[in-house]
Amino acid sequence: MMKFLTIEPVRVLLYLVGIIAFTAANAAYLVLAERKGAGRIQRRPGPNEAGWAGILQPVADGIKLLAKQVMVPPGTDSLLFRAAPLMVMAPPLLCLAVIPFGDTIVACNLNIGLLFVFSFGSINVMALMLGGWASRNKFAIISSARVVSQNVAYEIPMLLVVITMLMVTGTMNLGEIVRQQAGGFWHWNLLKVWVNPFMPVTFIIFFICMLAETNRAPFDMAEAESELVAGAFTEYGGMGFGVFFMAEYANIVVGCSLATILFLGGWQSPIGVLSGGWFGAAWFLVKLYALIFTVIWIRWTFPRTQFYSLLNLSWKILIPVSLVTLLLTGVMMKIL
Amino acid sequence: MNPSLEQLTADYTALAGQVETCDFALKGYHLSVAVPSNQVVAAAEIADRAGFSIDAVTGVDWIAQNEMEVVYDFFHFTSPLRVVVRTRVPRAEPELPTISAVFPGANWHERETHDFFGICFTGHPNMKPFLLPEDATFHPLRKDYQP
Amino acid sequence: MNVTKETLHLATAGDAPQETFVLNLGPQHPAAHGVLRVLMTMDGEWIQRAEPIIGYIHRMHEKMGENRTWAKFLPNTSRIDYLSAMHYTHAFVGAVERAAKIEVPLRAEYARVITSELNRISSHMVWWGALLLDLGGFTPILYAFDDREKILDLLEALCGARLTYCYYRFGGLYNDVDDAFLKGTRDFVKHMQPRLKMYRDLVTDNIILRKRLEEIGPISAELCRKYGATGPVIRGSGVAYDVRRAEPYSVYPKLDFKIPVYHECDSMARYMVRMDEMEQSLRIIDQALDQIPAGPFIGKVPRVLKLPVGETCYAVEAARGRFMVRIVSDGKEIPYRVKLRTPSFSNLSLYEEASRGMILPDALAMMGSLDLVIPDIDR
Amino acid sequence: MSLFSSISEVFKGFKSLLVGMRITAGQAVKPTITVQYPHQTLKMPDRFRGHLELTIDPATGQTKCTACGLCVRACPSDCIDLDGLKKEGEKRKSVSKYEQNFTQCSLCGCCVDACPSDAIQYSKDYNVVSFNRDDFGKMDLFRKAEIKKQDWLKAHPQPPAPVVPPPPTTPAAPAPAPEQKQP
Repeated sequence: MMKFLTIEPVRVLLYLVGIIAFTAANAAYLVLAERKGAGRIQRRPGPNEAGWAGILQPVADGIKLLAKQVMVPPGTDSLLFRAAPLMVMAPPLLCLAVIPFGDTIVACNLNIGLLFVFSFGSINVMALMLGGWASRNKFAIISSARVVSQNVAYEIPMLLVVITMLMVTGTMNLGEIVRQQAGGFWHWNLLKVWVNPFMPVTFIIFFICMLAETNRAPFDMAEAESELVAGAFTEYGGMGFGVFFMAEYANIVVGCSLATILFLGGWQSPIGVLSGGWFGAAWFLVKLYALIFTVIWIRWTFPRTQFYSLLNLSWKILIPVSLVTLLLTGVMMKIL
Repeated sequence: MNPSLEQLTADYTALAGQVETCDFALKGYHLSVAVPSNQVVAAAEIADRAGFSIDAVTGVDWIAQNEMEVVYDFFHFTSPLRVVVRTRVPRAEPELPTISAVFPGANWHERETHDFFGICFTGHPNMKPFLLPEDATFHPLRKDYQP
Repeated sequence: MNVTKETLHLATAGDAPQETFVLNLGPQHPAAHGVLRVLMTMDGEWIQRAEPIIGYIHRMHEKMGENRTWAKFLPNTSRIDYLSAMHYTHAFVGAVERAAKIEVPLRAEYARVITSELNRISSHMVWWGALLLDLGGFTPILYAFDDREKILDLLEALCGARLTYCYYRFGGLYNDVDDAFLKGTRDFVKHMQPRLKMYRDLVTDNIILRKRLEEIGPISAELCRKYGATGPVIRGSGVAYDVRRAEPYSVYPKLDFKIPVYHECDSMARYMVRMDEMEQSLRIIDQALDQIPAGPFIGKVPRVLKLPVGETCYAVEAARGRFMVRIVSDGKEIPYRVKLRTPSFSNLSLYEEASRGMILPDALAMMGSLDLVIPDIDR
Repeated sequence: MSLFSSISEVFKGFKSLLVGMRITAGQAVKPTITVQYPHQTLKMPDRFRGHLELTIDPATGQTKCTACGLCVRACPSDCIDLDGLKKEGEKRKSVSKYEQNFTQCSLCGCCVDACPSDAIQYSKDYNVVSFNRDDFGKMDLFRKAEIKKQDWLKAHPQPPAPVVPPPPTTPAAPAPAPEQKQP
């Protein structure tokens, strides 16, 4: 039986189904987790009527969204309008294919995994832009313009940070990066201060950029509901909106996975014991969800940044600092 | 630059206005000035020079006298002084100049007064319907208005 | 960071044709707090002209005043600005008392001050939460409502209503303040001090909020004067104008409180004024609770109230600024004219001039800092 | 702005963010403060203003209303409609119809203030819903009072025989009746 499962086409198919299921379940239940988390922070219970403690809320929401008609407003570019939700969901699915959940649990062990993730991760901004542009709504157009400039601005410090990590690790294979961090949390890249004393700063920059790239609060310029109603999604209803919504969470999963792999030692156990195999996957998920929880926590604490201070933050603080860390890492590596 | 009551009284008397000093505890204002309707801009300019701020512009429909009264309230930020300038226009042809050039804040108040009383403020930059529906042809605060 | 076209060195001049579009913000927009519509002529994200269009919930309170007796108009006054209903009722009963020369017992005056200031705090809390909501912070409004709920519970136990109190009557109050209320208010004052510190730590000191509000939406004192803006707007522009001091009413002269003034003229100054006002209101309540005497809660009022011929004005400091009632009586049982001068009306009227050249998120932050209540504008 | 001050500003800003996150985390571990409405309900305070109801004199079980109409005149929104008739053997009129248009009522309390015989009071009923508009448009308070009368009669099982003697005790109006009087 196990042998049958390891045949390449079957394996690929299994992983495909697994990743789609993982993404869908995450997207659905992270919405619930977000609402529950918001409830906790705001001292209310959150959704708690559908099922035990609201456990069926995502199902109810999904049925509601699916049952709604997808309206294409007159005057829109109907092809692009329909295509945008499809395009927004594809990149996170593709990215998850190269993310190693455990030592051997990876759909496709690519040598250029890091590059793959970043090249596909950048597509999702295009989908938002097209969706906003095609809906022929003034709020949506403002929003899509914002999304593009925001993503361009934050791609740069993020990639600079990733280049720093690339210099430290010397490989683009995500599995290899994790393997280098084996053995206790002091081996994690986050705490490798002897390689680069700015490593925690690098992590913070990466995290901020990830928030901005995934359009999460306090950088949620794409939606900015108190300014732009619903931003790029203003004209979307039913599952069209639902897919955008799910893609946001899928992107968070990808971003947090990447942060886990690059900085927090991926599937490695922080204390050295209980490692390997399915334990590894469990550690990975624990770290992943801790990061996701932080993302949720941040959203429900801060107000939204103003669009221009957002760009200022990127160009005036993040890019110089990440350049400095890049330089320092280079110097340190040459000396050591 | 706190204005004095005497100076204001002198200024308004020079404007062919009837000036009446009131007890604040009984009336809620210190100075009541009645001016002819063509003098309201000059009256507003006096208030402006003395540092007053516009409080409200409103009307009262005195149907028995067949007149409409337009009341301008001014209050002062730093001195506890309130001035009321009032003028009367005939009901048949309620028209008087706007003071929105002196106090831009009067713009909205005058639009509102136009809506409610049908008083026309000549020279007003934007005399569009304001609070009432765009197709309203009535002036609800006129005493002869029947809904 | 006040971003204008000039600071960004964008090409404003030049021969290139500039394309503008009209953004119809509202009447149903999340930042419009009700049914305010702002017609914005935009050049990209820059506002060339923002024209507020109002009247969507106009109810003609002034006409309603002309066809019912003085007492019957009383419930209407709490519905003009539902967030500071006490102040509005105060102004109307004050005007009638001033015209009819009705004596108000001291206990009633103190109770009015206590309830008014409680109402001011609750109103500022709604503003605080709503402003943060405008800026994309979702949690503060729930913390604020948690505390506001305590005020509403107190006032509900006192007069039976949570929002449209109609608690003041000509010559006094609807019913007496009981010991449970006085004790509950004392507890609330104690409870509120650490909460205000929490507000400060969570929001006021937050760097994102400061970046959103500091140097955004400058409104000079001269602009305020030309438009008649009052309340926290004018106090945030460096003018210590407060009706409680300028035209003292009720027992405010006997109480010791400061008028918070900030000279920065920006949205942050208006924000800070309101935050400080909450503290000052707590101080006022504390003193009033110490000083409230025993005695009757309503004075002698004629059964059929007929006001002498003439006109009377009465102004109070509502949560949003100066609220004035002008009543004209022709000696009958019903008013001849009731004019309601509302603060939000004047505060919004300067928006068109003040928002010129701002970008959309800043303009909305500034609109939030003006603390608009749309029924108060439309009446 | 010098480089040093901008760096310190960045650090101060970052610290303020951490302080904010600490506060929300602190709030998150506190118990919830909401009331889950259909499952839990709040007790209304004594002075709560619900819709009107006619009071029953606990001594006689009769409504105290004399149909004088002062409440109708006091009402700002003209939402009270009442009628009274004089029964045989009684000195005063007693109410025979009392309808409140609750859709127009502004709950100002003028009617309760105006009532000379404390015959009306607020109910503590806040959960007023119906499928029928007339349940509020013509809220029949008299019928509700009749039901209460029946309850009173059940609670006080007196023989209904002495119909002739009671008239001196039945005049239900001017007695002070301190039952629900609010201070």
